[in-house]
Amino acid sequence: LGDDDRGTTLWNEFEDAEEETLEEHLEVFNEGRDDELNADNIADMEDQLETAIPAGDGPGTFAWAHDWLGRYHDQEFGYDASGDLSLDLESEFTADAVDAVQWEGHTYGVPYASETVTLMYNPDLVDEPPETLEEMVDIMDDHHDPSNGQYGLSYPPVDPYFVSGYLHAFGGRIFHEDTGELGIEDDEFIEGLELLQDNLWEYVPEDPEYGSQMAPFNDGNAPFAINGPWQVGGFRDAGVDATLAPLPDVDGGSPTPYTGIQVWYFTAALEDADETTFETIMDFAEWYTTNEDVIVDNAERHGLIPVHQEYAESDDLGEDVETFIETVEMGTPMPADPRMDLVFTPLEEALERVFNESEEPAEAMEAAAEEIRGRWD
Amino acid sequence: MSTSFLDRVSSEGQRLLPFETRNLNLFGLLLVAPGVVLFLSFMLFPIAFLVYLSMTDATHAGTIIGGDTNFVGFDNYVDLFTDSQFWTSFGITWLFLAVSLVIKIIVGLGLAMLLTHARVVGKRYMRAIVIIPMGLPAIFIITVWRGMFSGARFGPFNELLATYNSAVSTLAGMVDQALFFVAVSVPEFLLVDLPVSWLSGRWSAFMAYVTTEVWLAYPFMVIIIVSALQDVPMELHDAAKVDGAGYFHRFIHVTLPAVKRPVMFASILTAATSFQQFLIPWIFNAGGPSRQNELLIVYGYREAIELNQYAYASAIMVTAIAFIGLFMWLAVRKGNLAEGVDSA
Amino acid sequence: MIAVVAILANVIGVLTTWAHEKVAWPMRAARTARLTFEQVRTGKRSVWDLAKTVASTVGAIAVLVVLMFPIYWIFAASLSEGAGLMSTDGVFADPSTYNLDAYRWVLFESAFPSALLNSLIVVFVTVSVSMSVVIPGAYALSRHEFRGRKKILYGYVLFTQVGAGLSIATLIALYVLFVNFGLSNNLLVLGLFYAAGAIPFNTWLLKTFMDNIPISYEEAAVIDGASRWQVIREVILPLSKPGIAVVLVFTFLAGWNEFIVAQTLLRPENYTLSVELYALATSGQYDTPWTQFSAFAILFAMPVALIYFFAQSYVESGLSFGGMEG
Amino acid sequence: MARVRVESLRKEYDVGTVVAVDDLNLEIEDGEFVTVVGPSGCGKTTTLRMLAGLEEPTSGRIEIGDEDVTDVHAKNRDVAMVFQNYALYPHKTVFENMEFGLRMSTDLDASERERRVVETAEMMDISELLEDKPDELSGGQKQRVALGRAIVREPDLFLFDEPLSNLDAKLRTTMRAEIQRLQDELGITAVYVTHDQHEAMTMGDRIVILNDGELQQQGAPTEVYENPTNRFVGGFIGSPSMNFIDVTVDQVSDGLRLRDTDGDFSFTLSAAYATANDAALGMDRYTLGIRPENVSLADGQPQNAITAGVDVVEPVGSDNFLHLDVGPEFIARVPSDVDIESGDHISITFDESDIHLFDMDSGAEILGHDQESQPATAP
Amino acid sequence: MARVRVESLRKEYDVGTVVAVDDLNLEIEDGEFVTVVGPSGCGKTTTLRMLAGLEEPTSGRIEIGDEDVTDVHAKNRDVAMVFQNYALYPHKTVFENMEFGLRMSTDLDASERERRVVETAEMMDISELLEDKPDELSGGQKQRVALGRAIVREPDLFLFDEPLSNLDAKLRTTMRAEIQRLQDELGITAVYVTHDQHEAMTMGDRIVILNDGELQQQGAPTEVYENPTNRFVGGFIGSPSMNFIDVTVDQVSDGLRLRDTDGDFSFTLSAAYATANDAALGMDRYTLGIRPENVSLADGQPQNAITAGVDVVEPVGSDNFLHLDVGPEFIARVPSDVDIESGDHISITFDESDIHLFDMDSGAEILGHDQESQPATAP
Ligand SMILES: Nc1ncnc2c1ncn2[C@@H]1O[C@H](COP(=O)(O)OP(=O)(O)OP(=O)(O)O)[C@@H](O)[C@H]1O
Ligand SMILES: Nc1ncnc2c1ncn2[C@@H]1O[C@H](COP(=O)(O)OP(=O)(O)OP(=O)(O)O)[C@@H](O)[C@H]1O
Ligand SMILES: [Mg+2]
Ligand SMILES: [Mg+2]
Repeated sequence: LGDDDRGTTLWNEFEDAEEETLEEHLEVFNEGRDDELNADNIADMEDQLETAIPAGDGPGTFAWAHDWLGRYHDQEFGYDASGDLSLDLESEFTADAVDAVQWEGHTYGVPYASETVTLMYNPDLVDEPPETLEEMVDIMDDHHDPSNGQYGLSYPPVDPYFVSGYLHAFGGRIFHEDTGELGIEDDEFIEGLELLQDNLWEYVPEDPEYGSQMAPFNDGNAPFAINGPWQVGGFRDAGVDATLAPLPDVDGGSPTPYTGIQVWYFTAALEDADETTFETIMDFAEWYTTNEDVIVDNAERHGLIPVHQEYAESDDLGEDVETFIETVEMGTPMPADPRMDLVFTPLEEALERVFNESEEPAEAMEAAAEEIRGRWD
Repeated sequence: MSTSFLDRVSSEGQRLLPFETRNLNLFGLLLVAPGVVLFLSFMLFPIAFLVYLSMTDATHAGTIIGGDTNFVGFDNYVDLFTDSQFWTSFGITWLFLAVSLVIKIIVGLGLAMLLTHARVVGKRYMRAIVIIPMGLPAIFIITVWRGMFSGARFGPFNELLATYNSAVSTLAGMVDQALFFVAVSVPEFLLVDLPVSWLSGRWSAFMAYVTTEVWLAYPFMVIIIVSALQDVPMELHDAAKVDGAGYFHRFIHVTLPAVKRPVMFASILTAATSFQQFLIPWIFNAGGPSRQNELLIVYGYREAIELNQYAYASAIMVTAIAFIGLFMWLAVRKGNLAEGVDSA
Repeated sequence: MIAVVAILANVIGVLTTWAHEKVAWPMRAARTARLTFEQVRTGKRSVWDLAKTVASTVGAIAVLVVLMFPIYWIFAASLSEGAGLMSTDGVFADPSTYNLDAYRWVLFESAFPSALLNSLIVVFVTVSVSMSVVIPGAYALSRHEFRGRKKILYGYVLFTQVGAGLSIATLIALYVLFVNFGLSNNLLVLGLFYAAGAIPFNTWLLKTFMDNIPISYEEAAVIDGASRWQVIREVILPLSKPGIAVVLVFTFLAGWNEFIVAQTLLRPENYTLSVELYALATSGQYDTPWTQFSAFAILFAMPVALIYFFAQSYVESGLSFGGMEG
Repeated sequence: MARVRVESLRKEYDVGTVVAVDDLNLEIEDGEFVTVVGPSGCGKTTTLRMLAGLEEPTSGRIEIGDEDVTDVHAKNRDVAMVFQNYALYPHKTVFENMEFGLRMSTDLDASERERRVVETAEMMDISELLEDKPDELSGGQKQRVALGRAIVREPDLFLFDEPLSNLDAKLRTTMRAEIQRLQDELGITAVYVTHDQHEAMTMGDRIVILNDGELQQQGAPTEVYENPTNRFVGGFIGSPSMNFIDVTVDQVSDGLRLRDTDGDFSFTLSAAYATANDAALGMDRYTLGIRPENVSLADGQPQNAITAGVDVVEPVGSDNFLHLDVGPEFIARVPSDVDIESGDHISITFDESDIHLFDMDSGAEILGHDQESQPATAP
Repeated sequence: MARVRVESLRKEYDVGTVVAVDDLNLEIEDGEFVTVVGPSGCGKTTTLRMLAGLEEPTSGRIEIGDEDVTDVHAKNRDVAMVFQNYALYPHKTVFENMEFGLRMSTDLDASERERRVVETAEMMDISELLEDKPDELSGGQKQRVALGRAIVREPDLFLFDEPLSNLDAKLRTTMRAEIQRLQDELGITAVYVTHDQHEAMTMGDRIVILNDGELQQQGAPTEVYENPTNRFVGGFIGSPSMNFIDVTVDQVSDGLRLRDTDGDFSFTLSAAYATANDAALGMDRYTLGIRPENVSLADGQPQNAITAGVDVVEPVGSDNFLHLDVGPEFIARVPSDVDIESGDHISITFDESDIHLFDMDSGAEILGHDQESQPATAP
């Protein structure tokens, strides 16, 4: 029943397909090892880690995007593995990826992939992917007819991660990582928001919730979606041949989406861990991030973009990954500053107010900025 | 023999066993003790810990466990009571409680009366069906209701309104056809502007919470009121009929007084649950829009989990628990709920 | 062992009678319909009178249909193809595509069976522990005088409804305590925790019920020579059946439905159905596989619905809060 | 105040499988006090409820005050009913209980209503209780309030459904007198249901006896007592019950001899008597009925003396009841000063004019003699 | 089968503010059937419960079969009790109900228990009911089962608490006889509580009358009926009640004249009588008591004739009760063939040997004459 003794575990919150792949890889990894590593799929992992790690009950490692790094550093949830890794990160991974796992000189994990959102279109409705936003708007306009269930676009409209590409299009940034300042009141940022408002929000379902947004494209009733690799399988299972394309260009700017580097985090649990556990975790992290089969499987099956230098530029990982790579190159890594934690919720709420037309962009951003600064203090 | 047989039986029932007086304390105590101990050990301990936390400066979970906290006295409470968000939360929580309670009572009473009505055939089976919401997991139900209230044009409620709109238009069209010499167009105010963004307006979101809360809680109301209604002596209705009372007056003068206490009892219980409602606002729109509908527990949860202010969150939770306690205490007092306590 | 078999046999016996009773209704309905028709034909019952009955019944059914819409919606969703509850193609999926794949998936491919086992363990602990403290407690509070009795009753009443919100409020505190005592990720302890939370309300409920059992039954038994325990076993327990049924339903629900604490305390190998259901809803960071989720939820709710259905008459009479009228 | 006519009233329950009242015909005069009596389940309550409009008759007609009310709803009939368990509204004070009917069925204004309630309360001697709730009252007080509630409305018709059966013997006697006095005073037509034949006899101007939903007999109490039309009525009315013995009839020289099967019992009817009742006496088997108070000790007189063993002597103070071994439950009532003990053997007799003879199959009385007063009506 | 002795038994409730039973002394012989009667709240149930062991006496002693059981727990006393509402275990069949006591208080094996239950069931004529649950039974059947449950245990002592008060009149009569027959047959000591004096009188070998927790009188039923020791007993025993008139005493030439205040009533005691009771007749004010059946029509005889108006004539079949205006509720019982109607004026009288005189203050009977049989014991 309640035995804690499941050997060494890692945590993840993967979707089913990803989890299956992970299990396959683990089987390979565990072959011949005395101390087997097991994967736990945790619902609501963020909250669970929040309690488990300080209680000394957490896993040695878990998979998540790099944006928690700063917070983990501050809260002493992370384990600095700089002295323990046999890998030379700089020589193995892309520069962005190496940056992503380090915070103030500490290394809190090993990167294994990067991901972002990009354009997807339904070839039954669209012949050629649009190059520019204007072209895209024209096509969306043709199809958009909510009272008959037809929409132009499936796109979670107020989730900062999804919409960051266009918010950043004119050079604005949610957060200036270099200066540590909030950018949502900048004119460039407001301009990006207005672009979003005028061109894209017109064509998405009126409900910003993720499930509602997916419906039109999923049902074959929308020509476009903007989404990440995790959703591609779902669309295709539903019978829509979702085809990828880079984010369309913007007149007078360029879309710059946030990209996430997927990281195997090292947690504070490693500090007290016994030697075998420690070794297993380290071995796994290094193995997983450098093993060719893993990298290729992840790329081919799940559209995860390699961050290992050898594969990052590779051409034979399939079209999907190539498109994602193209978009990632347009993008910018999410800031891992702990203060980001306090940014997203107010920002999302402000965006929602604008989406609902209950507030003007500038006012909404001003209010959000005020709230965020209030919390920072 | 001055009382009726039934009265005698029930008053006898209220009596304590007299022949136990010789070795009184021990046996009774022995029987209740395990329950009390179990309850206290699992419930009182955490509450005490929470109260302690609320007087420290704990931020995230690590600080609590690591013991890096300092005792700060009532600072958190002072902050809390000067925080406007707290008062918004507090107000909306009571409003939520009151509005949903009133609707719950009306719905529960209506349903219970319908499902005990002499002319309804198969009411036992209907009663078995009507309580289904009680057995479904709350997260699931709430997620489904979130879907129903989708602001999208294709959300169920919006579809329903669309059907209504087209029915109105069709009707107007028919009138138009019939009276070809007058051009009838549908009056604006009869049509609903679609789609309605249920969850993005403060009050429409609030009503969505209320609807869902009512749906979750009405089964409890219904079974309690059904039980009560079945205990109303038929003769009282007969007496009222003979006295010349119609359906409405019988409802006011016979049915209502008879179910008053059970309804009050059920109300107190569900009101206390409403006060602690967390999942509905959290799943619907996290207490939005713009934290305007953040019920107390949501407020506390957000402060703790999202904003890593555990001490502050603890102060919120302690306040919430204190209010539930106060509420229950008052209800028990005023509602004579403790009759079971006082008279026994 | 023999006792267990006897109890099982008893339960099965009762269940079959119930089932029989519940299932016999089509025959009864047919007979009533025939006789009613006969009466109307022979003029013993006016058509108008019959029409009023039909109208009321149809009205009640209509209300029921409206109320049960969400249930119907998810039921349709669980049968449909694809992943969405929401669809731009209409509120209900195309009936021609209905299939049982989601149920097959839940039963044979998902974690449902193992989670079911976990849930059953938890619920078993919750129900058996709370029953074994609630019944004696309620009996003592109803029938015996002892020091602190009123205080305990008062405390119980105050705490009847604090449980639900309290567990969210004290989640962290709870977790820390559990971990410190090495009790996290333990199904038995979780069951115990639920049992503890269920004590005040259910004790009080059962006590009110027992207050209405005439004391003369006990006196009769005492005069018949029964000892204290014999009185309880032979008289009080059988007579409290409806009240106990209510308590059973409520404690079962307490153990079955809760998920916030369960999720915090348990690790995946010990996930109960409710946590597994939540995990399904949030599997991946964005998407909910609605068909599977709905099928899962419907199967999850099935035991509760069944238990209630069979215990209905008991529950309805057990909840009558005697002494509360007037 | 009204006449009541009931015509071929019938009530079925459970879609026709239970016939609670079967082809009942009644006529009640204005101001009359009619008691309805019969064993449990005979349809008394059902009849009353149909009169009140609480139950719809399956067929038949009801007229109250020359108006056909068969299809009139209870609330529109001007009747008042006193229920067995009082059915006082538990949440209303005595005043409110009494006022409720006035408020619902009349358009009197508040002060007028109050006046009437207070007046009635005085009449019923419950003035000090007006502010109390029903459960603060004793049984007798509740009973009075229930009566008051009915009286205050001054209805066309009073209906009482076993109003005294929850009271103890002493209180019952008092209330009985009170109800009679009130009805007398107010002169309102009343139908009073009871299962206590003593109550029915002492209270009613007329007594109606039901059994199995069917009318058995109606008439003035003494009438019914003296001339029961069938064995059921004979046995039901009177306490202790009429004694019954199954007898065969032999023609003997000086009249007809009645004998029971084992020959313990033998009684000879005089020739004169036999001739007088010649038309009726056609069969050779009867059930003989004789009331306990008509059985007397045969003080030495040998004519028609029956020897009997005394099983039990039941003293009731004023008299003694002797349980005799003549037949099953054969009782003789003798004055309490007669000195007989159980185990004694005594000799009893009775007057031939006191006997009743019933058809053994149908139970019908076949003599119908000594009907000096108005004839009792059979259904 | 046992003697029962109760010595200065006292029971207080609510820390002494309510005295339910006050200094009660009783002795019950082996096999005796004692009925306890009294108005509601007089302490009958309390007494019975103390005998059963359900209530602890505040002071006093209880002996059953020469054993002091005052401190013995109910389950260890070998008594059986029949409760007013039967208290049949609703979840057990009739068989199980009857067997339960045997199972708990004896170590008979299952087959032996079954034999005894079946035997008793046959005796009680409930054999076909053995598999039924209590709520499938009618009132009379329940009553039989409750009796059977008590009988099957063959206890030392039977206690009955108003066992018949929920039955209707006919059934009550039948059950009464049945209980008596059984007790007679089994010879088990029995204490039978009732508030119905008629029941108490017909059933008991001895009757015990309580009021306000105090013993008023005990003795054979006829004894108590004929020689009530105080006004309470006189009024309580007998139906209709004894008539009471407050009188003043004047010495007149030929004896003592009793007159009521307004002078309507006047009765002269003969000199012989006055002399015989000289010792007792010391005061000048008394309450005179005379039973309805002792009041007779003064057929022309002028001596001690009292003229009275007839308010109501209540026919009860065998007799008529005349409500006379001589005093409040003054009733005369006359044969039903006497032709008197309400409104008539008649002349009544009674025998001086039938009157009772009570002290107006204490209520005590002061004559105590015609006590041929054993003297009634006052407390
Ligand atoms: N609502 C009902 N449904 C079915 N049968 C009924 C109903 N009401 C009465 N009956 C049946 O009708 C018959 C007459 O019942 P009713 O209540 O009139 O008897 P009653 O003479 O008043 O008896 P009691 O003296 O016990 O009150 C009984 O056989 C009873 O079972
Ligand atoms: N448990 C108790 N607590 C307080 N007072 C009591 C209790 N039981 C009885 N009494 C009081 O004691 C007195 C005698 O009660 P008891 O029940 O013996 O009367 P009773 O003669 O049986 O009356 P009834 O004919 O109504 O049954 C009453 O005044 C009653 O109020
Ligand atoms: Mg009736
Ligand atoms: Mg009593």
